[in-house]
Amino acid sequence: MSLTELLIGLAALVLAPFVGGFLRGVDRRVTARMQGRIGPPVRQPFYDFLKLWAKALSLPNKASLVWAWAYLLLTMVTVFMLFAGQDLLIIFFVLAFAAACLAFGAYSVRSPYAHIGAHRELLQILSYEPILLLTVVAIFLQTGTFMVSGVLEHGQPLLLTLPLAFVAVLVALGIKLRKSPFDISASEHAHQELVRGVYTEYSGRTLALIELAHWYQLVLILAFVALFWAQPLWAGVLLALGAYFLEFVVDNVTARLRWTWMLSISWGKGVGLVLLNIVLIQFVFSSARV
Amino acid sequence: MPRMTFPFGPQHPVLPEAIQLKLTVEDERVVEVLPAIGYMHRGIEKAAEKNPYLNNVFLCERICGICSFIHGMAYCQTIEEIMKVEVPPRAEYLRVIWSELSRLHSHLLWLGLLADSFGFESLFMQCWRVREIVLDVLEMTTGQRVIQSTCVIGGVRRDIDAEQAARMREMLKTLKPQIDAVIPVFKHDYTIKSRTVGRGVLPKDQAWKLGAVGPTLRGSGGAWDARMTGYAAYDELGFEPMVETDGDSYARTLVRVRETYQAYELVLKALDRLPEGETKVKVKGFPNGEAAIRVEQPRGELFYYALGDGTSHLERLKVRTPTFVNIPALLTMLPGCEIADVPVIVLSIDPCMSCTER
Amino acid sequence: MKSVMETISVGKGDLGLAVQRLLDNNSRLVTAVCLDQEEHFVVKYFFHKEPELVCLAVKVGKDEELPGISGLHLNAALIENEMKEFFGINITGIALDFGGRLLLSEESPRAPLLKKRPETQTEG
Amino acid sequence: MLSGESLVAVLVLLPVATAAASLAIKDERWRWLLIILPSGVLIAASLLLLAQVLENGPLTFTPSGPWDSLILIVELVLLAYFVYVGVARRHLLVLGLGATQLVLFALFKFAWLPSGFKVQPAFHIDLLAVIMCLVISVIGSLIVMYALNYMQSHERHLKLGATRQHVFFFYLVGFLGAMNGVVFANSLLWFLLFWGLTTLCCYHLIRHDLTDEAEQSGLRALWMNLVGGLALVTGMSLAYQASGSLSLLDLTGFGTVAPVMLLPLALFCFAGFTKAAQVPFQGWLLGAMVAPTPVSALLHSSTMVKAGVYLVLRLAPGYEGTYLSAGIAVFGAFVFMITSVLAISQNVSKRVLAYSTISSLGLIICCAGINTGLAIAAAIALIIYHAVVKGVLFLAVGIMEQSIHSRDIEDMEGLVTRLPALAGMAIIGMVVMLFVPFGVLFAKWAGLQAAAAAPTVWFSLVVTFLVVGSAAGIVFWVRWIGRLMSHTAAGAGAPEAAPPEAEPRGSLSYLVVAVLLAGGVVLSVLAAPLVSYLISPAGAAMGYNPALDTAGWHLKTPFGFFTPWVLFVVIGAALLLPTLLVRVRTEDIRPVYLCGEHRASTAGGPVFTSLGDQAVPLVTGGFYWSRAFGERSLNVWVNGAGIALLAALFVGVIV
Amino acid sequence: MPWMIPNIAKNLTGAPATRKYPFEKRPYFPGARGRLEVDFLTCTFCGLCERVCPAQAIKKIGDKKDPDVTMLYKPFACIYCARCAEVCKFGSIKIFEEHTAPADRKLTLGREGEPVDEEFLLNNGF
Amino acid sequence: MGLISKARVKSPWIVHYCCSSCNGCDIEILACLTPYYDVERFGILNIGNPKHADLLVVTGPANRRGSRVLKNLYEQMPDPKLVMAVGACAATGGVFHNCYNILGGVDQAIPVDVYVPGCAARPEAIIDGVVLALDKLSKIK
Repeated sequence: MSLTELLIGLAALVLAPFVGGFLRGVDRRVTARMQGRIGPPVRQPFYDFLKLWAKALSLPNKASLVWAWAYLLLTMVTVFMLFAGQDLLIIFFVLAFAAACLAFGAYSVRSPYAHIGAHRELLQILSYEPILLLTVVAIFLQTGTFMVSGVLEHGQPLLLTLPLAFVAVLVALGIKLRKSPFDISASEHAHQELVRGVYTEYSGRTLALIELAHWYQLVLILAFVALFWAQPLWAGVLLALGAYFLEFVVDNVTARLRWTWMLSISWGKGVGLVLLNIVLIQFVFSSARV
Repeated sequence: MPRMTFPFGPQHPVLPEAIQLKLTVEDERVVEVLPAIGYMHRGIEKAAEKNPYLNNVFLCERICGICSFIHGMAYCQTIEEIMKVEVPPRAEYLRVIWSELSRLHSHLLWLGLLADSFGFESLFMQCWRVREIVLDVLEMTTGQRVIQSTCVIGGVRRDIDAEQAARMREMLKTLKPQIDAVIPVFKHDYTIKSRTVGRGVLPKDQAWKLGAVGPTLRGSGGAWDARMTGYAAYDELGFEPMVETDGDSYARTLVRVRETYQAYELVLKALDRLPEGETKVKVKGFPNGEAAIRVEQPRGELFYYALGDGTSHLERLKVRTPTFVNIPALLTMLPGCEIADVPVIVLSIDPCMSCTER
Repeated sequence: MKSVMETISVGKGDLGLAVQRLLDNNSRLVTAVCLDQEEHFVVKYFFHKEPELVCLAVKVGKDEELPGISGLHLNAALIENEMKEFFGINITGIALDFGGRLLLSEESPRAPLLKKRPETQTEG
Repeated sequence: MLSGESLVAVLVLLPVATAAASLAIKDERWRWLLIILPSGVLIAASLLLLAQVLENGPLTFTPSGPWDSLILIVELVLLAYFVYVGVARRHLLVLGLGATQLVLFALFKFAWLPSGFKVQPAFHIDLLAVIMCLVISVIGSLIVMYALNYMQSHERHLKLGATRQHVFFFYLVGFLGAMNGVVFANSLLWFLLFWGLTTLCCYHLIRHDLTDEAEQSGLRALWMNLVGGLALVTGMSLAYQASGSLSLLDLTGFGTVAPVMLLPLALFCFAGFTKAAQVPFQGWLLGAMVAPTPVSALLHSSTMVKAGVYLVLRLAPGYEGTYLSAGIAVFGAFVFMITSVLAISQNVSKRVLAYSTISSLGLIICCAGINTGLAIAAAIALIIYHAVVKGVLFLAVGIMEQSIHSRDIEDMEGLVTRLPALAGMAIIGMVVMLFVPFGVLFAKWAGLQAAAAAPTVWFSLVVTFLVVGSAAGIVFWVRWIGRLMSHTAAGAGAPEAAPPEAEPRGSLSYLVVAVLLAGGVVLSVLAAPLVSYLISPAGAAMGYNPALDTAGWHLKTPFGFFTPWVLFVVIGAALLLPTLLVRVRTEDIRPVYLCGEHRASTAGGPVFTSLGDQAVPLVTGGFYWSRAFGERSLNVWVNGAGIALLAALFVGVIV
Repeated sequence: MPWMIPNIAKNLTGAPATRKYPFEKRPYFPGARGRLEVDFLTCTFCGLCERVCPAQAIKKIGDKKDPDVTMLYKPFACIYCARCAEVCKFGSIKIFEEHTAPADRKLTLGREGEPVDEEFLLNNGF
Repeated sequence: MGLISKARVKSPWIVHYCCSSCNGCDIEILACLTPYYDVERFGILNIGNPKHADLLVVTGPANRRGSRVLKNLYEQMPDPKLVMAVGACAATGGVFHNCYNILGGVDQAIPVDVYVPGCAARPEAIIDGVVLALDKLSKIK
């Protein structure tokens, strides 16, 4: 890792919460507008965060505190690693660990809603993890490296040869961002059966930590999407924002579905698409293989 | 197999009202449901004996805030029947208008809640946005958005004058395209269908045996609607019940969707045929005798029974609300569904606990 | 419209039979109403018999048992629970017996709808 | 310093001698001495052997003396014994397979082989064999020590009249010798004997409790392993016909194998699959769970199943670049995925462990099939880490089982409050098993990279299986950890929590678990030196290019880069920060959300008010999604697909 | 899925439906039942309103002939049914179209619409 | 006003409990969330979980079972927290004042910070109530 990469990584650690919070604010605003409302100000997530941070401590047990911190720190590591140009596989392994920490926190309390949420969180991991890892492999086939730095140096936009994988990543993105058809573990809007599922037992400061981790995750996952058009970088950013906007639209035009459906779409369609893409690369675009 | 037993309610964001379902699940599958009600019980039947019978109109209206007009009307009809009061025809038509407006807003509200129960937030917002127009009409014509307090014994308290009627027609005209915009989503949307079709199936014979009423019964193919008895002005307006045969949550949704249109048409029809004349007759004396009447709430058949002993206070007032008899049906629908389906199926009978528990 | 209601008085013992006959006739229990008439209760069962109401009236002494009909018609279970709770009327054989805790909680007055309530009750 | 030859003699014969002695000695105290001392010697000897091999390179020799005849006689007796078991237990499969094997072996030995045929050298001990030997001797010895405590309480629990521990330890310790023999042998004739001996020990250990279920499971293990034995004998005959040699060295000469040798190689690998309980032979390992825990631990973590993957791995240079290699990769990856998925539906702790073992072995086999330097390094790393961690988990579960009298994961709910030390160790063990930066995941990472860069056309399938399998792994491990952790905190005003259950005595058992766990963590931290000193050279000794660079404590492949210590620091911080930053008072602990109807929890956990104002205890059972992932719905497909893949493998090899 | 798209597209491109309430107040419909006031200049303290009030939100304190007689009105118990205004023969009860303002305590209004302490009045012989 | 109190005022999350109300106020509260009134403009979210909420919105009078639930919910909310009683019956019992199962207003069970009058309380009144509650919240140090 070069010094530049280290500095970029550290800068990303500092900036990511602001970008992530802002994007969340945009999300809420745009969603409100799609529903014909004015919606909260774009800086609303920051207010929420500060308020939660200043709430009195109220915990179901001490363990959940540890897991909330672990969730945040591990997510931060992933962001750092991505921006410092590290190994994509390791990034997603750490991300899985982070997601598991969220589930651990929910499991550590004997609370039915948190438990069901955690069980479903596991199903979500089961759904998106293969897509992301397989996409990384597809990227490897195009660039010959698992390192983000190497992917950035790759001249040709990945989207051109990995269109199907990109579509699958959009599915994973929906799951990871907890958007409507896949929002089964937490029911972000809280009006569904789980009373916010995995988050049920967190409150105040631990919830703030989790919110912060979500901002980091948002940046991470959008940055990953941006890798599909890494050069020039602005095109990647546009691509990521476009994908983000697409998630709003999907969020607003679908009902939340059951876990069986989620699993069948992510395994059947998502994994299938990436696999098809890999096979295509292998046999059709084989000249492009490094 | 490992099981999980936990409370679903009374405070639960998906349930607008307090009811507890003690759920036992295996994996995501519900294996046992026991309802614990009584969180909303006030004791209105007793309070109705304590109040003068005229004041009870306002009490009965507050048995349920969503279909409050119909409750008030049912009480008035009961007392009118005991006291043999002839209600002027204009009042009968106005009653139909307001009760159909109530149904319209109740069904739109319910469609929104249903959307919310499976996380379709934008659709929820859209339904409630459409519903605001109905509430505006209600506020304009009755003076209140949700609890109208216009029905009194012997007629109605407020009239709809020509200017109001014109404005009302105008508002209802803007309503139609907006309803048309949300209804296809319920009818055709893949995700909604996958959440409702085949969920919470209630076969016709079982629905009848369990005493289900309203859209719950009609969604299962039972063609009974208390409006068929032709109270108020329904016999003159012509009325056909909306019936679906599949008996699942989707069928119940469709029944309500069709009733939404029907209610809309009925309002306009009643408005067109609104006869001239008095809106109220003076009522003198005290009720002596008994009467039982049935009217159709948005949730189903509502039953009122009153017994008067010739004093200013009633001897007994009994209210049997549709949700009360739909609960046994709900309990047979739930076992075997998934946890994610529980809110959908519970909402599919459109429960109104404040009605149920009085 | 004025409803035409047919009222049939039946004895306690014949209730089950009468109900069964109505049910065989494709009727549906609308509800039951209990009336506290000083020395005894009158329980009125309202049945929906297309399209009219039929009323079965049963007279029950205050300390007599009334056999429940929820075995014949499950719908009656909640109604009977409620009557039992509100009036203290002794209905036996309810399919799902809440033991007086359907609507009333522990601290609520007992049998609140009785005209003359027992002395031990707490005032609401 | 002892010579290499004598070290080998100690490693193979000392366990056998100890086993024989333990059969004779029934006194408890003497047994302790008898077991612990040789165990120490075994560990020391294996370490010395490592030093020797690191210094001098592979150790190759043939012991002088009439060993060949002795081996032949024992082999024949062994096969005859299997036939006898078949007859005595009226088990047609065992009888048939045993008899066929006996006849085939006799034919081969006496009719085809020229008399006086000798395989030179009899032993070939390279770094891979030493690594296996270390795993067997160190972890195996630790498990044997653990068994001392365990079997005492086991027999106390069973209320046996006369102790049968001497028999138990006979097979248990003897097993180690046989295993060491398997990994050292170069002569296939010798290999076959040791192989058969592990089958024998396995059979007797599984049926140790002599219940009906144990007998059934033992017989199942026996016949499935006999299938492998038969494949081995057949392969030997074919190999001899094709090449005239019965030396493993000749079979695995890098890239020099004639196509005609592929079938014997495939048969050997097939034998390895049966031993490693790969689909469709997973049944015997699942059935082996009826045995006392040390047996399961031994079978799973260090011996028996490892013999199977060892054989596949050992032969890898032989089939490098062939159809067979690709077939093995696809098969291994498939097993890895499907057993992980099956494990999701299991709520019996030992079955989860069993499936996870099969799945890890599938991954090792897959890596062997990918057959590049990186893949082989990943495979070796997996063997080491998996052995250590699976040992921890099995032994921990064993103690749990003895203290809560259940092996159901559901009954382990909230064990952190009841058996804090043990549950803590188990949780850490599972985390080590599952997450970066710990060793198992590092191996998975290398394996996945190797698969992505694999030279075959089938790699896309392999990669897909791998990613789905690793996601499924997260599900069942995390849920199990969750069950262990789920508890109700004692908040202000809450009644005293239930008194912790008395942890069963047996400090030796605890010590063994702790040592193994510490080993797993330390080896993870020291992954870089481990790779550079042991794993890379082992791969190189087999003829592979070293693919992992470990400069500056990083792990670097040609395509990727991994810095474990940064993550260790972060995990440390996550544990430390909350304790430093937040002070939790008892009144900050609030009851769990139960829709507003929670009551003060009782000793049994949270309680809510329900029907008729009655208190109802909260039940929080886990979800296992058995309709979707259950054995009942999947087994037919799983076994069918396994058989189909194997058939494809053989068809491809023959054609 | 596509069935909702026209709706959200319309919403996104059009102006939001929101009534910016505290900043822009929409006039109520004529005849809306809101705040209630008792006009003591015309009130004869007949007590009819007290009798018809279903929520007992209006209470007469003192006798009709008493010079200290007053009406207590509890806006936080009032259900705004306008029954009192309907029965009042003197038109002393006025219903305004705006809603009563929320407060952090339950006020009881006395003569002149001033908040009074109901406990105090009751305890001092009224 | 410090940053923290500003954040508090800007982000009140509500949990709603329907305590034997007639539903009239409940649907008006829900109507506040919908496009026409959209209280999310003020950062208000109907979060549905007392552990996350700052503002407990209660409709309906306190009856016996309901007051037990109310106490539980109130106890589960982390400080600083406020309670808003919406509607006449939540304030005093309103039209249900003489029902035997009613204890009276919500203040019989838990301390109430803001009362919103009306039957049913209009969305405008509810928004005014929220503004009042936020005013109180900003004064909490």
